[in-house]
Amino acid sequence: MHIMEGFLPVAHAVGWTVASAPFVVVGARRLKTVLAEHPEARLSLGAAGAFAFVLSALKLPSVTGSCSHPTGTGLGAITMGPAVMSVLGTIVLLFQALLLAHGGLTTLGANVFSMAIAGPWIAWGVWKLAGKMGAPAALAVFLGAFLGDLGTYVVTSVQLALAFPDATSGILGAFLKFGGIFAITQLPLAVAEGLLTVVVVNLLASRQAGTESKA
Amino acid sequence: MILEARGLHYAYAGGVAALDGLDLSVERGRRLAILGPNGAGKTTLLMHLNGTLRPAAGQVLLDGEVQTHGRAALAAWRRRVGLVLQEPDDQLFAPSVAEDVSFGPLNLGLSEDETRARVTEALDSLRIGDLAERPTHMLSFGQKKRVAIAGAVAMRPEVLLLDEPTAGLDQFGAVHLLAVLEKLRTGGATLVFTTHDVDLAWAWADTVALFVNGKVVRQGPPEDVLADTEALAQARLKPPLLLDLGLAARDHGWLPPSARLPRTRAEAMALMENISR
Amino acid sequence: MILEARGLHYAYAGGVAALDGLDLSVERGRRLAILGPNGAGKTTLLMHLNGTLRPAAGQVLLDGEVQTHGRAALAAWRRRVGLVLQEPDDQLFAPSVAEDVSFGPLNLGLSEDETRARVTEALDSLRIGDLAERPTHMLSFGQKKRVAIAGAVAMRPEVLLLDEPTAGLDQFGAVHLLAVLEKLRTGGATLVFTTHDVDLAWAWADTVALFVNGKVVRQGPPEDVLADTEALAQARLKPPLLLDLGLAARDHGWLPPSARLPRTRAEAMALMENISR
Amino acid sequence: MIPSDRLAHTSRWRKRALAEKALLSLGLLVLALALPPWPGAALVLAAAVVCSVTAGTPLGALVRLAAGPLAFILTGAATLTVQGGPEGLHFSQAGAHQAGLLVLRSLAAVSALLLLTVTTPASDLVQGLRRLGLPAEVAEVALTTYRLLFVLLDTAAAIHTSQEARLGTVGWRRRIRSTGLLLGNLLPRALDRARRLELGLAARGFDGSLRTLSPARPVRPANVAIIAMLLIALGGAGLWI
Repeated sequence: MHIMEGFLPVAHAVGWTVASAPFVVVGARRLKTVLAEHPEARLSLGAAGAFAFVLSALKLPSVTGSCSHPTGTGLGAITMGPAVMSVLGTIVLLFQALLLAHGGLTTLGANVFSMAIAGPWIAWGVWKLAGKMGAPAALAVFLGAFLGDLGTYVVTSVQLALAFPDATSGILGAFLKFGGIFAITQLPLAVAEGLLTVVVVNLLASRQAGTESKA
Repeated sequence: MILEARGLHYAYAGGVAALDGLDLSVERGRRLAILGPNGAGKTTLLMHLNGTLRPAAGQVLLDGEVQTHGRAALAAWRRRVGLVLQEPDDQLFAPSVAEDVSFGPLNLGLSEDETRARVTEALDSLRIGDLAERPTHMLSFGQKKRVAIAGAVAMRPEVLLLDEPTAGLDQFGAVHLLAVLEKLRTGGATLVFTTHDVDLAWAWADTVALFVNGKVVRQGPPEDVLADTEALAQARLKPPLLLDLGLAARDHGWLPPSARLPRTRAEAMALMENISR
Repeated sequence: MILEARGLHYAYAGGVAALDGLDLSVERGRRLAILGPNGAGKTTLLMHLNGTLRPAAGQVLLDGEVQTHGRAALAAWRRRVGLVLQEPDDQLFAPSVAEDVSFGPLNLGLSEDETRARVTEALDSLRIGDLAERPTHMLSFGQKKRVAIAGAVAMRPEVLLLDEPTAGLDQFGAVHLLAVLEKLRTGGATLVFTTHDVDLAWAWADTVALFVNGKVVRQGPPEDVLADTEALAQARLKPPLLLDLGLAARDHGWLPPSARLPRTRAEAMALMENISR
Repeated sequence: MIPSDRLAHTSRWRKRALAEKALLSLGLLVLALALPPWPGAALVLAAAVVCSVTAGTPLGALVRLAAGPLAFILTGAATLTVQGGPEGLHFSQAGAHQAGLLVLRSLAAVSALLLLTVTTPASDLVQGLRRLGLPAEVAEVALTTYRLLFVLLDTAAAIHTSQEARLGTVGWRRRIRSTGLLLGNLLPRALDRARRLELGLAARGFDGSLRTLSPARPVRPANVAIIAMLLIALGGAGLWI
């Protein structure tokens, strides 16, 4: 769930940029090391980034009929790992802002924090944890993607609540307001994204198996 | 007329007109070639004929009935008019051939048994029954192309729209594909295909529609449309080689004016034999 | 011989032999067509001829010298032998045309000024100077194809390898592309192209190499190789239509045995004129 | 096809120096955030729209581009018009006033961002960032992303069309499944494309870096001066009126 350009007060925009920066810088360092060893990986990473962009540009059927997009955080984190996702996610968010006016430049830091850092780490952590606790593979994938998506939405609601606390009920009240109003689209979307990710991961696994049995 | 387009208008996002008052009619049980150069918008036209794109103005009629773009109407429309795109990789998404071909029948709400029967029937009619269990991404280009067609055929459409069916195939692959399509047609299907290959249109179409600048500028029997050098030039095309040779032979009196012009290599060779007598 | 392959062996990951003791020789300044059906491994062969793939056995010689696959040797080799893939999207990576074409010259270590000159020269020789600032993703297929060739030409290779250069192009696009390639050849370049189109090989090659089962089974002048019905049948191909017609004309005595067989539509029409006299 | 990208490539300002366009748009963006929303943001909004139209963007296209962000802005702002209290939620006059100003400010900021996107291809901006010190590796991955996303969007559209043709998008469950199948096919194809691109670029001497030569578009001091004056005038007007 993107925060649009100009929606956050200056101090908050700066604050979230500062909060996200270390993750992205560390990710970029990782990227540099990876690319020093595998120069050709810049092409496959570019392809993965393009894929993530297309993924987030797809309209998902949602119950309310409004246009909603999968975040792709779960799928990205499960297939590529959360560290690389912080850089790729930032690139994708930048292009979404520039090409679709979805998100923004001053709100990039805040959006990176929710969608390229918090979401992927939650999704990855839940997926790993569920797997360790013996959950079936499909359930682990579903939980990872579902909670990763919910996580980005909760973080965004927190970001908005911090920026616009309720006059009487404060930050908590504002969080409940923002959370409540966006829940209408985000809850079904999170379920959809969870199911979708399961379909994708299953298909990728079966293709893998097909290739190996043939080779 | 099983399928008709009347006054279709459509513009791309950039404002360039793709269809500019296009009329087209398709007779039941025949092979219609939509002929035009690359980038003319032939694919866009096909996507109007099964309701994928919605024209800014104009109508598509199926069996004389104007089609609408409501959810239920579209489903009924697409059940009757199948579409096969040029690139088979865009159409095969299930892990195995049989699973992929089952996609359409299952979406029609058929039972598992019926679906299985449909899949077998479609694969057999494309002569690829032996590929059923193969993973789709390990097939050759020609095999993929046939599986993609089987995916459409399994829904038993009355009209099959094919975008550049022989593009990318070698001689052998093209000949086999055409043989299979011919079998579908004798089974009752109506075939509409786009192509930029005048020789293919000449060899294989019953009717040719010449597509230029968003309109069908001529539609008729191949010997009329493909001999119209001026109209072809608008589409940056030249007449088929065999048509040119046949007309020359007619001019020289080796073929009677009423005789059929050679459409295939065999017919051209037979004509040479005739001349020598 | 500017380029030679001797006894190349190569197998895909699955163990299927792609090249199985392949020999090939390319004469300087000529047009060699490597003819074979789809899936025969023609692309794999081209990738050996510029060192992209390394054979399990056998050698590639450039101007009589055996080439090696060390980093410096490869760079020198690829500077002299350019490769243009069939699918232009596999070679265009930069956001705009001029940027994309500058990639090769910059990799040669040329200065910015020299690079700019090379880019202009390459775009002009492909007759697409007006596209320089256009975004890659807004080009038509035919334009992309020419930009991909310009990207190779900007490195001024002595030999240009082209994978199915006319595949996917319409008549007009193909004719224009061949005209541009012809200009490059008269400028001194040697052209090697793969194709499954016997008519293209007949119309445009100086030499044809017939590629079957990982080997070149015949190499020679088109009128010999393309008239060898048996050898062609191994490659699931038939002789070019015009060759067949020309041979029939020769059989019937309309062409003297030593006369050149018609290779183009114009030559065929002229032959018809001759017969009528 | 992405509308704003097409507009940027066909913009009358396409060949203006990147620095000029960035100074103007980002300057307006800063003003939108820094000035008091009334009348500052309103002035910025007007300036950004006038500049976009001057650059050749049809007003209708601009409105369509703003529609998506606007939906979010309005929903977000709507929450400010209600206040929580001990007896539940109730409408708040003060909140509504705050929401109105927020909408105005966001809209001004979005229009400044749009001015940038309809005059400047995203790839130019990445090249600019690279000159400003963005690591080359990150820039190259970003530019590859830019190039390939158009290829993949076309592929995704074709897959979607073929799924529609076989009735794969009727009903919620089928749409989820079809979208999953689409993505599950797109990812391997994206990676496969990257592999083939690697082979294609190897033939052109790919040695690890993706250097290219961008067309030189020199900055005109006169334009910079005009832009600076415009920004100062807007800033002054926004503060004093």
